[in-house]
Amino acid sequence: MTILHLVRTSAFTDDSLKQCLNLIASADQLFLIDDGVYNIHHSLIQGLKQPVFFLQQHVDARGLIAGSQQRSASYNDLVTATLNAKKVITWQ
Amino acid sequence: MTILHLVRTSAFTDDSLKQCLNLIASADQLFLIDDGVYNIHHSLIQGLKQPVFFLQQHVDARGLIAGSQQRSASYNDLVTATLNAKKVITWQ
Amino acid sequence: MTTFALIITTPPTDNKTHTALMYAEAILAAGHQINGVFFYQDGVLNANNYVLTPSDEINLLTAWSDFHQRSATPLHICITAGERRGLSDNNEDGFVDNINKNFTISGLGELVVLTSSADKVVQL
Amino acid sequence: MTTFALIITTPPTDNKTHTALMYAEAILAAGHQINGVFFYQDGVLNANNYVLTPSDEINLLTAWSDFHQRSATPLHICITAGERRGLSDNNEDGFVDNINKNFTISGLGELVVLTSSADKVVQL
Amino acid sequence: MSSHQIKKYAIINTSSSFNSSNGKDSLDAALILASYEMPVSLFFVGDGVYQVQAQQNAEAIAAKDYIATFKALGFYDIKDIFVCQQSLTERSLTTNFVVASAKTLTTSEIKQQLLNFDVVLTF
Amino acid sequence: MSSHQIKKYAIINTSSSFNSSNGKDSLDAALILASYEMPVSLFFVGDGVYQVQAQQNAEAIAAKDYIATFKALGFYDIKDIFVCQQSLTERSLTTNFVVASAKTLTTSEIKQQLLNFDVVLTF
Repeated sequence: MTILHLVRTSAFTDDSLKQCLNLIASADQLFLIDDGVYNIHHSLIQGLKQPVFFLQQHVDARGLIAGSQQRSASYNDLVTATLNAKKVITWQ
Repeated sequence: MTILHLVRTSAFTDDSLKQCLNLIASADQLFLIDDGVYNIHHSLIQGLKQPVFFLQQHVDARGLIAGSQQRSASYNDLVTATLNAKKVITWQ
Repeated sequence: MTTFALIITTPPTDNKTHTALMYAEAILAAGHQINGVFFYQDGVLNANNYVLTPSDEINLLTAWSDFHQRSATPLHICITAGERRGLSDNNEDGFVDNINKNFTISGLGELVVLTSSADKVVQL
Repeated sequence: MTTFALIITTPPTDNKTHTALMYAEAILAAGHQINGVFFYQDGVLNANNYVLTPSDEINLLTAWSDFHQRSATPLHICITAGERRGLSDNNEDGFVDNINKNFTISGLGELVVLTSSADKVVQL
Repeated sequence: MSSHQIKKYAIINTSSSFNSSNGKDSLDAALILASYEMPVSLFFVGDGVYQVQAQQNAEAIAAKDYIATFKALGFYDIKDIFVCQQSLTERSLTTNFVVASAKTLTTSEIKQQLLNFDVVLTF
Repeated sequence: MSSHQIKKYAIINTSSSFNSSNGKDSLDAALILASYEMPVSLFFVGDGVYQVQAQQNAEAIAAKDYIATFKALGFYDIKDIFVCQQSLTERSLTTNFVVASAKTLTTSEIKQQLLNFDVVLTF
């Protein structure tokens, strides 16, 4: 069973994403929400082994265009991701 | 006349110091207060041309030991620095 | 059906709180249950009856109240955190209880009860 | 003598607010004058009469009130920011004015007046 | 106490659009300054550059659409809107701004600009 | 609703000592968990490592000295206090901790440790 990591802040401003990536295991999932979706264009997540999801509504609100490496998700997908993980760590 | 830059956050966590250093002029002053005093050991301020002051009480509270390159200051010194500057920019 | 406990630490002036509400709604919509939402730190401001928002903006107090009334999900506030931020259950001279009735006044012990009894714990 | 305007945006739960008070004290101790302190954003929580702090911790409401009474420095709060955070000057049913009397209820216009008339403006 | 006089204000925005109320609170301050006929220039640096991006949609997250007000800044005589080029580049952002009059400046140019103001506020 | 059961908690502290109330609020949560006999381990990463440094003096800034309570964690049966070695090194900090039982771990070791918990909270 894996850990779902929720990242809620921009890595251009603070170090939450960095702390998360220091501790994320290869079987874990990374889910970007709130200002965390700004990280879809941050160098830290390029080439990550773990799947990276982002909340589509939060990307839309910020006028961003996601790359093809990350996966669009809904709130329902976020609930499913929570159910599939053993536990959740929120980085905010 | 110069600008007094007050930095109140740790550059290990956020980018306020970085933003400040992007815009500080060579005649300006840098004054570290609150969590900004953690920056006395940050690589970004090593070798800066500008004088770097820190509030001694805030260093004491955090159990830090300042290096010799930065200058200890009191609240009264902070008032004096404000008087000597044309204006103040607070990075927080 | 899976049971959830949610911990919310952000104030109504922060859009992250709206995210937490949307997530809570999605949990129920998927057929699961939230044993309780625990408001801690600045999150307690969500329960403040005195908070006014302009009419063209979402009022999170109304939104949480509506959520509670539709779902019967318990909304707990940490009273110690509340007292530090202007919430009061006091009705003595100069005070009026300003904690919205859709919220339950609790202590940190409730955080333990909720998180230890739920299948999933999510901090938002 | 130099005149100052201070802008404070941090709540009483944040130690940065204590820094602002110490700085204000140092201005006066050096023989200068503060035309006014303007509390904006989360800073308005400093004026909330309902805020309770444990007896072994500094109470910033008491500290600001004392500062005002000793120095007659005007302490302004932005009422719009206040209303979003549970401050109210309303005494109608279910409300009691909870804005401490040592603070003046103001709008953002006061920010303009204070900062444009003072020799030095410092945001803390 | 002296009565107020005309001063030149710079407001430096370092916060993203919706994470805190900084963006909206900053804009409110800029508009009130302008209504008192104070010259106001707006700077967007760091994550502040996200605020001026076109295509934002506050309604998607039930946030107040203060971004739309940027388009009306000209009516308030706020004409100087400066966006940090370096911050845009770091974030892979374009100059597709919500307000047509926004100009990009290098950090050196912003540094020069800052000499012109009496008061600098940050949000 | 099921009644509560014993779960293993990890609390990850990422905030410095006094900038927000996170440090104190986290400790309050840890103590109450322990009083309900839940096993609790504390992790300090990023700026959180400042919290466990010796020689801090909260009184110098009129802050609540919650740091002193770290010394009493053993009485609450909180024995696992882990500090990120990498975060210490980045900040030029020593292992002169306020609580003698604190141990340094590498990020790989912390990653392994995290597998052992049912609930992880961050402050």
